[in-house]
Amino acid sequence: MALVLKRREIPIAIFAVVSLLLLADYFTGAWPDVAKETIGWAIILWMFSYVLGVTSLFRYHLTRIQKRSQYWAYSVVLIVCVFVYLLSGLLGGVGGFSGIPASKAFNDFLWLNVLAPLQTGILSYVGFYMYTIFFRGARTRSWDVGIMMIVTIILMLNVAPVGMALWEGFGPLGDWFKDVINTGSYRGIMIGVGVGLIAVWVRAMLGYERAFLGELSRGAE
Amino acid sequence: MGERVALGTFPLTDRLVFLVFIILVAIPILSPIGLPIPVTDATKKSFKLMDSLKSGDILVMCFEQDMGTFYSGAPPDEAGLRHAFTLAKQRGVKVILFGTSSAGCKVYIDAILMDTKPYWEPLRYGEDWVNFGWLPGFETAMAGFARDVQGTCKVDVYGKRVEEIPMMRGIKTLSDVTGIWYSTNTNPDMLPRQWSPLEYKGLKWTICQTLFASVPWIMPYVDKGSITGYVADQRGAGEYEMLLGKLGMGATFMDAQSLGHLYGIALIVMANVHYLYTRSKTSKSKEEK
Amino acid sequence: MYLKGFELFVFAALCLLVYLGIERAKRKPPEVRPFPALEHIDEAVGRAAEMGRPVHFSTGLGGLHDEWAPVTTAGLAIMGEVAKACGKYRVPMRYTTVLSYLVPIAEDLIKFGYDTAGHVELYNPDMVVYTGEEQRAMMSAMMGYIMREKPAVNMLFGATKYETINFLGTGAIAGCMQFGGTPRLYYLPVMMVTCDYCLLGEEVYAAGAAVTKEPSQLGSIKGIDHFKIFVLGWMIVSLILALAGLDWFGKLIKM
Amino acid sequence: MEWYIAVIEAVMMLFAWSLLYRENPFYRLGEHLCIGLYLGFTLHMGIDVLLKRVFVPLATGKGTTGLVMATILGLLFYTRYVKPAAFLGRWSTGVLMGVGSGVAVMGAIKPMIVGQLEQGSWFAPGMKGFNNFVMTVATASTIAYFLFTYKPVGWLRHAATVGRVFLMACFGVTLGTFLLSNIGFPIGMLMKLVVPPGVYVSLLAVAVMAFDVVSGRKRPATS
Repeated sequence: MALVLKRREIPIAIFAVVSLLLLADYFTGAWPDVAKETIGWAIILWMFSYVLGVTSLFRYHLTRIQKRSQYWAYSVVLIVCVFVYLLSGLLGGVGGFSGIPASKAFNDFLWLNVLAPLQTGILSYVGFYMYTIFFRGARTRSWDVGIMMIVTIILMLNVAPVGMALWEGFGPLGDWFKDVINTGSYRGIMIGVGVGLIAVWVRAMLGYERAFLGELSRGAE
Repeated sequence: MGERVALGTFPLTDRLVFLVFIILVAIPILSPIGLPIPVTDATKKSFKLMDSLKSGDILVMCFEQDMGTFYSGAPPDEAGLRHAFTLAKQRGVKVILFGTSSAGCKVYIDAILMDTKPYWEPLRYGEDWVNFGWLPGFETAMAGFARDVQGTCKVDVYGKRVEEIPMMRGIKTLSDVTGIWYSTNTNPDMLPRQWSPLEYKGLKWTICQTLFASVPWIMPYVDKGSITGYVADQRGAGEYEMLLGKLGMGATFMDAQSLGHLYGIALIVMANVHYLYTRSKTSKSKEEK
Repeated sequence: MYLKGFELFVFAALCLLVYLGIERAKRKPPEVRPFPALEHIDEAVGRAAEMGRPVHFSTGLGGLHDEWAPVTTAGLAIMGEVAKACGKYRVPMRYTTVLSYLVPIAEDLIKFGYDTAGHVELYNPDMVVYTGEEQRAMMSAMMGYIMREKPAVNMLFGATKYETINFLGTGAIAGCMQFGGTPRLYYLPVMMVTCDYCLLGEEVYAAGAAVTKEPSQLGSIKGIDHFKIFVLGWMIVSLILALAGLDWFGKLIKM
Repeated sequence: MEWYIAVIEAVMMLFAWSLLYRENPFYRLGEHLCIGLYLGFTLHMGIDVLLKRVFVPLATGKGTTGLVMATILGLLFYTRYVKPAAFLGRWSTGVLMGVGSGVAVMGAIKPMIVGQLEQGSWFAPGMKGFNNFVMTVATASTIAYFLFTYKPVGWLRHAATVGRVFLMACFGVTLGTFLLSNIGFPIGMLMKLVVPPGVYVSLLAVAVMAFDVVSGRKRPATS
């Protein structure tokens, strides 16, 4: 019995049943409630799975502390932060229960004045690295990259207000690239992406694509 | 290019690129240059839509942002909010504020309200405007709001029940709302899906405030009319402020943006000139050999 | 109740073509154009072995519970292959994720990969690093890691969002050899200019199959191509009909 | 705002930005603070949602069959820690993947495939007809570029080349429009860092950096 249950066909069958159910509802509108409930499951399951990740993270950092690996002190900071934030949050109120206002205020302080600037700072690298990309990557190694760079410059002048002030034509020219070339090419990419996505689904249904079960795909073992 | 010159573990040229950028951007922040901001038709249209609100009209402003996206969202949102509150004072337009995407929405709304304090201070809370903070559920909450306003907005940020808020009386569904200002980062497709003026009779228009990069994405919806107008990012904010006649955060951003873009172009050109120069040099030395 | 007739027809046709492609390939394997990004994985890992530095892999922010499930699966399939190569050259690898349910999957997959290559003793559960469920946390962890450890190879296959720029930008500065692939249009140009080899758009999905080199998997790619030919034919015929003033297809689509 | 809060915010921002200069203890501290606090936040939210959606309804007898099943499936994840039953966790993964790919396929058929099949007329008045023509060519040639199993010979090679040109132009458009939203973040942060009290923290950071540059000259370049 246990051997039968261990077979990989079972999770694949579960996957197939769930996705077919959603699709059947999509095409016919037969069971909207069931479909909605199932989508809600994914969120609940995801939240339950947090424990897996947190265990892995704690094991990683606790081993570092235990072994006194390089930079182990930062692992201590990390673990302390988790507990400080979590405890102040829980004491401040959770799940519709109200808690201690002071704890809530401290929690808000951590969120708003410590974490918010920190995470915006991390996110702002998307701006800085755009220049790294222009500077390091934007070399016309071939004619097609050349086309890309010319269009990029036109669009940058279209987007920045100063471009329109330099030459009014950048407005309509950039808009034409955006509305016509981009839309047309994007359509082609979209169709391809949609088709490819469904093909992965079919392969997974047939049991070829098994990476989501933690196994190498069929043919790669 | 950056490989040869190194300081510590970090190539020097990269640091130089960042440093020049920081200096370039800091200049207009310290003393605004006042580079020209041409107003596009899209922003003009959105401004006119907002300006068409009359006494007793309901404006819903939904902010799907958090503090992480403050700097791209806040300039246009604050411009819109200023306009809305001005209209509320002058003509008696009623404004409803909330967000649905994450708990960060509430904090974000508090932050932009802080910046627009002079505009809402003379207004009566609960009669001219109301803030519901975060209505959890994202798209579900949006769908819920469209069909059952009272059931979705149960309590406001101060814990007041919706039945006790005078201005909320008589607002049952989305058809009772005149206009929508929907501010989002990368999920503009929720708006036409849930709150389309084509579907709800009373809803006259929707304005989508979104990232500049998301504009191509919403264009098909704008063409079909399921989104009426849009305001894009900080650039839209600068233009909107021009129309409002009072420059603010958006205009400063625009100076910095203009310089930033010119700098980007200069870098592309420089990188290519350097690349072509070194390539011709290496091919020449090969020929000599 | 309603029936989305035309959509169902298109969907069924596509599934059927992919299925037939797979069945036919069992008899006659199709020729698939090589994907440089996949061909060079082995070489890149070999280079990492020479340099004595690790390989870093990530599938980005997309997971299995949302609409990015297929591309994450394809990314994980590629990771299996990378793990195999790492086992072959005895190179340590590291996988960073923000989704907790991917942790056991990745652990199994990497272990499986090392095992297939015959070096399961090199596998270590610390190879999978979970950074909490938030994008910014993942960004900071990956940037710090790349700058500190300087992995020789940096790979990002999956549904990636803003972290693409942070991840590949840091990699470019640290001098890593970079591989990337995503179906998300926003980040394709970024990958195009920062990666040594990249998979554009739908190539990621096809790569999930092509990486195995198994005929039936390749057959599915043939099926996709047949469908795309069908789409091209559709476009041409509908244009001809439109010239003749007939709008049959326009009506059909709305069915 | 209180001045010390502004200072803390500026310090946090500069922690994050210090990687622009190089890998350093400040960034490491910021990195681990960020991961730790975010994890605390995630766990708080997770507990909050699970309490509201699962445990409170179950405890008060309002749980539906679906909720009980979801709870059981969620708990199955934890069989990973019990070797003999570890395989049960895959069943939950199967459900997750089922929902995810179901949603993905649902979202792909209409907007990605069927919706894109509609073509504008080539003979529309004015520029519109020409634009529609260009769009059709762009779409068709892009599809031709992505044909994997056909040898690129003859007309297909030309079509694929045209497709690549359009693809590159499309990438250029995306890259060009991308900069505006992206550099908005650093610009916004600089607005806080170049005015008091943030500017004092920035000056301090510059001083630390200058000291490092001066003392760094004597160090080997690999530190």
